[in-house]
Amino acid sequence: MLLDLDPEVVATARRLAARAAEPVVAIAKAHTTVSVERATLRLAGITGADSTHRAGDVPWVNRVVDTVREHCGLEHGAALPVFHALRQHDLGTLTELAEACAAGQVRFTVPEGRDRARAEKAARAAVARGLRTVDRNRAQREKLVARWGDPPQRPWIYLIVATGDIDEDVVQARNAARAGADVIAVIRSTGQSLLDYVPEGATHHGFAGTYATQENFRIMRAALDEVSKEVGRYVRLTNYASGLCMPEIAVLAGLQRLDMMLNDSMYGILFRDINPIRTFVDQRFSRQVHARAGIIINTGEDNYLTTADAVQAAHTVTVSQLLNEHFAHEAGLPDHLLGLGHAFEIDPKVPESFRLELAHALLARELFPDAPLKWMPPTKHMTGNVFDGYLLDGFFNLAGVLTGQSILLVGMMTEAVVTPFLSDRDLALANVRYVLGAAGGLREDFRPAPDGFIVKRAHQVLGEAVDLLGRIVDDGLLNAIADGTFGLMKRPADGGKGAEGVVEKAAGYCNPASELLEVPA
Amino acid sequence: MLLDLDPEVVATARRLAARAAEPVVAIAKAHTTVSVERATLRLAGITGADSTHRAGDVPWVNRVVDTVREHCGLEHGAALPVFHALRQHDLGTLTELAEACAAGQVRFTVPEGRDRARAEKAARAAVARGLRTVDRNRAQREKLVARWGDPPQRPWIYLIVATGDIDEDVVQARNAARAGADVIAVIRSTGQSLLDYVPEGATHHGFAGTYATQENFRIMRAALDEVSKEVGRYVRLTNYASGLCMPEIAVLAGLQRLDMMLNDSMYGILFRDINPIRTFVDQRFSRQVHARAGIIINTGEDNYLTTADAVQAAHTVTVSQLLNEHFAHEAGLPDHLLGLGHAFEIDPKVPESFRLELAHALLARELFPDAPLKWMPPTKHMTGNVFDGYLLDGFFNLAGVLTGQSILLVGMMTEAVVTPFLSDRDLALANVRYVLGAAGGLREDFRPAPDGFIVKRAHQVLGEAVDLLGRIVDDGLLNAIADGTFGLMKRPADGGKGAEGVVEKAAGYCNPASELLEVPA
Amino acid sequence: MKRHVRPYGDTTGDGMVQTSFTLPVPFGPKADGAARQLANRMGIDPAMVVHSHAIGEEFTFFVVYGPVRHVVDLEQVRVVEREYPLLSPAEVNAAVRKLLRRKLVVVGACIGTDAHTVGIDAILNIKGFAGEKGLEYYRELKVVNLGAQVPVPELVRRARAEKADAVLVSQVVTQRDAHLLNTREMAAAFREAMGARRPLLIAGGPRFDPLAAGELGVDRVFGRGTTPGEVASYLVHAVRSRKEVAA
Amino acid sequence: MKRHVRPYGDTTGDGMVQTSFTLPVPFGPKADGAARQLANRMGIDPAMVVHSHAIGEEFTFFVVYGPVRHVVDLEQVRVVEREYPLLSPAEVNAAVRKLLRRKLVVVGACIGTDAHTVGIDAILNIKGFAGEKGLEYYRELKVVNLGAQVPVPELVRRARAEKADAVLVSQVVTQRDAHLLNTREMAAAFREAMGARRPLLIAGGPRFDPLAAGELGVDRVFGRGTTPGEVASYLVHAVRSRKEVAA
Ligand code: B12
Ligand code: B12
Ligand SMILES: Cc1ncc(COP(=O)(O)O)c(C=O)c1O
Ligand SMILES: Cc1ncc(COP(=O)(O)O)c(C=O)c1O
Repeated sequence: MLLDLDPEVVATARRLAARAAEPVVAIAKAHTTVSVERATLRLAGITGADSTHRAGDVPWVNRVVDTVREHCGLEHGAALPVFHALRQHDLGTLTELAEACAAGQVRFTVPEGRDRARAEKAARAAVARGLRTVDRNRAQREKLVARWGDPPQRPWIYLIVATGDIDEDVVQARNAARAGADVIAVIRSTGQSLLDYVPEGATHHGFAGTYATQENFRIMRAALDEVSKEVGRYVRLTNYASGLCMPEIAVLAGLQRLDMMLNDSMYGILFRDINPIRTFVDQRFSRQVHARAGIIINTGEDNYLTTADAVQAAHTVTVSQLLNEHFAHEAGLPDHLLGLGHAFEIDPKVPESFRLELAHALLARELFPDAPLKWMPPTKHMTGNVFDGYLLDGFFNLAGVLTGQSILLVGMMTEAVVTPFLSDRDLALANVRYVLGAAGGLREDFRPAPDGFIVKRAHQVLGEAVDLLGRIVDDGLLNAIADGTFGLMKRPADGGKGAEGVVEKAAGYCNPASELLEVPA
Repeated sequence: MLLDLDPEVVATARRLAARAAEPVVAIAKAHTTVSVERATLRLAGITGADSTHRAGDVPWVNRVVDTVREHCGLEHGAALPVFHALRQHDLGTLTELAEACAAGQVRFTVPEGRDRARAEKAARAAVARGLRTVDRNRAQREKLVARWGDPPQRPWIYLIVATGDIDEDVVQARNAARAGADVIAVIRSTGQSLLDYVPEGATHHGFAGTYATQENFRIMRAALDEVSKEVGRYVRLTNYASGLCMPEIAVLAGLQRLDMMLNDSMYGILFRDINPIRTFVDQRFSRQVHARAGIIINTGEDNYLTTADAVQAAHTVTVSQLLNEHFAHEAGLPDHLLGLGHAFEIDPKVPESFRLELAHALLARELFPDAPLKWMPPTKHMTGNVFDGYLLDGFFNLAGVLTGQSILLVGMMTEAVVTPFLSDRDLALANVRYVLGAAGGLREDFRPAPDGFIVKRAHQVLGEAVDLLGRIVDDGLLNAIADGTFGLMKRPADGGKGAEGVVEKAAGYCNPASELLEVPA
Repeated sequence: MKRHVRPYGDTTGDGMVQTSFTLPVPFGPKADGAARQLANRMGIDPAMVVHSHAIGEEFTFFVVYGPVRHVVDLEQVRVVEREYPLLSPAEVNAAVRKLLRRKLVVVGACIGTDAHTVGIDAILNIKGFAGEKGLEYYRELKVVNLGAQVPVPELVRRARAEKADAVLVSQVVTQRDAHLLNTREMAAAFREAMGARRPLLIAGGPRFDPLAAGELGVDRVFGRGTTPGEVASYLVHAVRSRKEVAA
Repeated sequence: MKRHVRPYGDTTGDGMVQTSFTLPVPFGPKADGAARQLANRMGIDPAMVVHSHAIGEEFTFFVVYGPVRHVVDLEQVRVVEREYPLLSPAEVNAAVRKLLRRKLVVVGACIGTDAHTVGIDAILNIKGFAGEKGLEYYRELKVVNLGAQVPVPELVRRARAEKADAVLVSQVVTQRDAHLLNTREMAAAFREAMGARRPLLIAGGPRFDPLAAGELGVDRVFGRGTTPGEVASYLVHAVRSRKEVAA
């Protein structure tokens, strides 16, 4: 360990993070949300959309859950009323039920006694079937990785495609994989995170990103399977389990064998103004699904450094990583699925900025030695000067190599201009290849001077993180968020979008998915 | 010392270099050349050109020396016949003498007895006057450096201008200095090195460079004095004491207060196919002049790596540096004026190429701790992909910082395309500024692993250099050059251009410049 | 300065430019020829295709250098000149007090699905931008910052409720011209809802062309690198002009 | 493949290109406008001036992105197609033996003041280029490499003395069109000295346009990345064609 961190201080930091998270975990356990219920039904097999609806395609699952809520509330969960109705109406599939429900033929109630037991059993069986698909996908991934191989090097090379059109995305993703990408992330259209439903089908009209839909997931995973075979390594696919539909998208990812998902415990609150309680409930469920699916989550600490200053706010990244780690562990995710995020966002004009970056990156590395850290490129200080930007990205790549980062999100010289062009991605990969090839082993020669600039800076940031955690334990995490602690965004616990979708669980709440996913502590 | 070089091996290398150089120094002392004689007369005050000559402007000094040679040979030097004739014809200045000579009115002879003594005295007085100008310039430089200051950082930033037109060069040089350049080099027109005269006046029509003339030197030095004042640091000026007129250009540099000169003991032989003896004689004289003028020389080892492979031929750079060092010391240049050259020219596709560069650069640094090493950027592996090139230049800058180079010749992204545009230079300086600012102190954290890749490589190169020096001592340096040892160029001792300008000194050879410049061993 | 200028490589008038692009053509001599043709059509002649490489099997990337034949006529350059003086915060406050005898109400938002608030916050928040305090710092301005992803109808409603004198919207995402579509939609909605009594409409964001105000149906467009002081000074100027027209 | 194509940013047909240049205009909004005008004239519309910065007080550097309106017509692309088959060294040797019944004599040089020999050496020296051996390796070729900075009269003299079948000249320095001037001078000198009996004249170098052979007065021009095998194969083809014409 190059930084010589005090294990006592590190342990204190983790202890404080656990204490800060505790009340929030309790809240998360005590509530459900419309999206958690929809996710459960998706696991139980519901698919498709009501294309006759005046507001455009509305997924059947939304129709059903909304109707359940209307009829009997969601505090007992959707599974009981839904599977009870299925039996009552003697319907074969949930889709048939949805159609009946849309036609106004179904009246949902919470079953009692033997009805409840029967509904519960049927629901559990259906959900278990869904989970078996998830399990099969996980096994299939393992098989394919064994067959085609993992990337030969660390960091893994992670590339974004974002044309808005799934067909163009496929073109770009294939070319990126051939040029060396190990992970492809399909960025979502602006606005999707605030949709309280998951769009259906293949889509072609996103803005600055492509809609996350089950069909788009399938298309892209199939394309990547093809190209994986061709390039002789398993190319991973990433999307976003984030926003109002976080739990459902997590389920769809498990069903379509996605490999990584952006999934943060606070991003939606801070950057999408989503209600904090909604977010904490949703993230817990979605992480349970990810744990089951063997999906690596990517947390979003990098974002803080786009709204706050990367030097002044460095310790908030560390605090958030510790919180994300705790929430993830609590939801059953092991270290090797924790793609904690951090970023190279210091103003390049700051003296010794590169060494400051090294200090921050090493701190994360040494605090989370077993986590597949995700190292994000400069964005905020990228400008239209694409030459400068290309250079800065090169130094970002170098910092990644020097500090042993696990997943390298490849920076684009056009960051301040457009969502990436085909050529931007290709040049960016050439940049990565040069740095990894030419300086791949330089870590051997990188020995921060004991008590030198880098070591001191890392200790300072850790110290500030411990202090901040202490204050959060005292004030409560929700208050800290309300005060603008993270990314300078002030988000009160009772504000934000999607609050109306949060429901306090009743005593008899039943959710077979939660039960099957809950790992024994 | 990071490389832990064995002082015994280093001492052996120097001893072998001295032995290899010895016979060549003897040859250099035993000969003169037309250019050494012209340089002497230039010191003695001759200026101007015969603009009536059918072949275009011919400098008076060429007319005079050619005529002396015709009339009485040069083996006694030009000074005696010239100053004898001056007195005989009772002329006031050398220019008048030149005119008379052009008119066919002078018959040169080597004076004897009292005439010789008189001529010698007059010549010595005239040359001494020239040297006083050189001395004044040196003092003036020291004064201006004291007033305006040296660059605040190492490495010094060295930039090339090469428009072919001295007026455009001035525009570019000023802007470069304002943007951070510490040293401006005006590249010469192709072909000048093979001219056996120095053109006259301000020039505007060079190809890929601007002619080196006394007037161009003056114009640029004046422009840089102005801008030095403005930017508050003394901006140095560089040109080329190289090619067939090496000694004369060295004199002109001293007379116009240039601050650095490209001056290599073998470059002309290898890359301009100039006769080896001519070169060795000329370089000795020119280095004596540089020593007197306090001018830093820049040697040309970087060039070997454009024709030979930078990995395979790494040790030839080291050997050449040791030879250049010896020749320079012998000519009176102290370590602090030895800008030994080396370069970042390894194919970027070679695995660990950056670390190999670090090894080579550190080796030079530790072998020559007191020399202002000149670190040259990638050229050979630059392509039309200017983005890749800009990145590679960034890593070159980083290697310069990490290994403590003294003078950094700034690489241009358009290296493979055009002589630099104004914007190329500006972007290149931004690149340097970023690297120096962001990673300026990273040297503190750069500790090549003992017995690691870098250390091993440096030891290997030094070992190969010692072996090669041993072979050169055995075979003779002239034979080694003939065999293509340096830059794969094969140059036999009796071949090459300008051989006809070499003259063996007679017993009574007299050259007041050589005498005044010869430092007591 | 001369009226007619050409790009400058290393000599006055040499016209040198650099360009790069990708063509959907497989790598090879034919592709280089295609790149040369395109560059020629752009006015670069002779066009030096100094680099090309394959991107997959169907695309080729090019770097081209050469002299462009076009000449810039500086007299024909159209720019939005700042048509008003730059005022200090004190001057802005004094002017507002004099003009309106009440606070000037500014409503700001990122509209549509755009969630990039840093830009509008730089203009509105006290913290400001480039060393200048934001509009919240001005005593005589009342700033209502609605934040991100505000639907246009919601914006109109709030602007009306607040009796906004000026509405400031930010648009950073430009893919598929999102910024233009959203801005036009916003302008149309205000026109429809309030006609001539609509507040001043101001759009901003890094990729806007300041010349486009008319076409977008807004009063003013601010681009890359705008400072709060410019916006505040403009507000004074625009409110004054409106009053003068009304008078 | 389609006949008409446009540059590709991230969507078929979007036409996106990048360009950068310097204008001799002081930094500021007016300069940005000038850059926009130039980009418009190049066919980029809308032109996004995404970056500009001052270089000194008199110049501004720009980076511009945007869609270019021009379309590439692939059928109109003119390229020098290789009009001859690529032969192996053995095939070249066999063909020369059959055609000439003696060695084919090649004289090579960098002419004028150009001293960049690496390119011509890559073609001529045994060591070769890109894994292919150079012409010296071919048993039936006699190669006389005159090296760098060879004056044209000297080249003509040597070519005559060696009874050269082909003269290969390299030109790497292009500033002020040095390569074009020197090549034309060379061609004229051979024409003058030897008329129709002149050897094959071949020029090469990284910045030559292979289409320019006629205009330069030479038989063939080779550009960037030429391999020795291409040159050897061409020699066979050209010598054969000459014989056929003569016959
Ligand atoms: C920070 C940032 C974010 C943050 C935003 C945080 C926040 N609360 O604002 C986060 C991380 C959340 C984010 C998310 C996304 N982002 Co973003 N982001 C950026 C980034 C790095 C910097 C933008 C910024 O803050 N600039 C600094 C401010 C001060 O500058 P400015 O906005 O230009 O504002 C100035 C002027 O334009 C003007 N101005 C701006 N608005 C207004 C308004 C008025 C009235 C006035 C007078 C003036 C004015 O004044 C300001 C001061 O001078 C840019 C890349 C870059 N370097 O530019 C990408 C960028 C803007 N993002 C982009 C994208 C695509 C996204 C996502 C859609 C990606 C995804 N699918 O996940 C998401 C979703 C966002 C959404 N729904 O809108 C793209 C947009 C591409 C395009 N041209 O269409 C960019 C360009 C990156 C890229 N190349 O892909 N992003
Ligand atoms: C190596 C090099 C040198 C070496 C040359 C050593 C030598 N013996 O050749 C040294 C260091 C001596 C040198 C010196 C100078 N150089 Co130089 N040099 C280069 C460099 C780095 C590489 C050139 C090279 O070797 N390329 C590799 C070969 C294999 O490629 P190639 O030449 O393109 O050849 C291929 C094809 O073009 C073709 N080909 C070429 N010739 C021929 C001929 C025939 C008949 C055929 C069939 C094919 C063919 O086949 C080859 C194989 O594919 C370039 C920059 C760059 N990266 O390109 C600058 C460059 C060429 N040099 C340049 C300059 C200006 C100079 C100097 C004038 C600078 C100075 N004033 O000090 C001097 C003087 C040289 C002179 N008098 O000509 C400029 C030219 C600018 C321009 N476009 O006008 C360049 C582009 C650098 C720059 N951007 O300023 N240089
Ligand atoms: C955790 C997380 N979720 C989501 C997003 C993307 O935003 P959206 O949810 O609007 O697609 C990001 C942005 O990078 C992120 O870090
Ligand atoms: C020592 C030396 N002299 C001269 C030159 C330049 O060549 P020329 O002498 O032809 O101007 C170089 C090239 O970089 C060089 O290294």
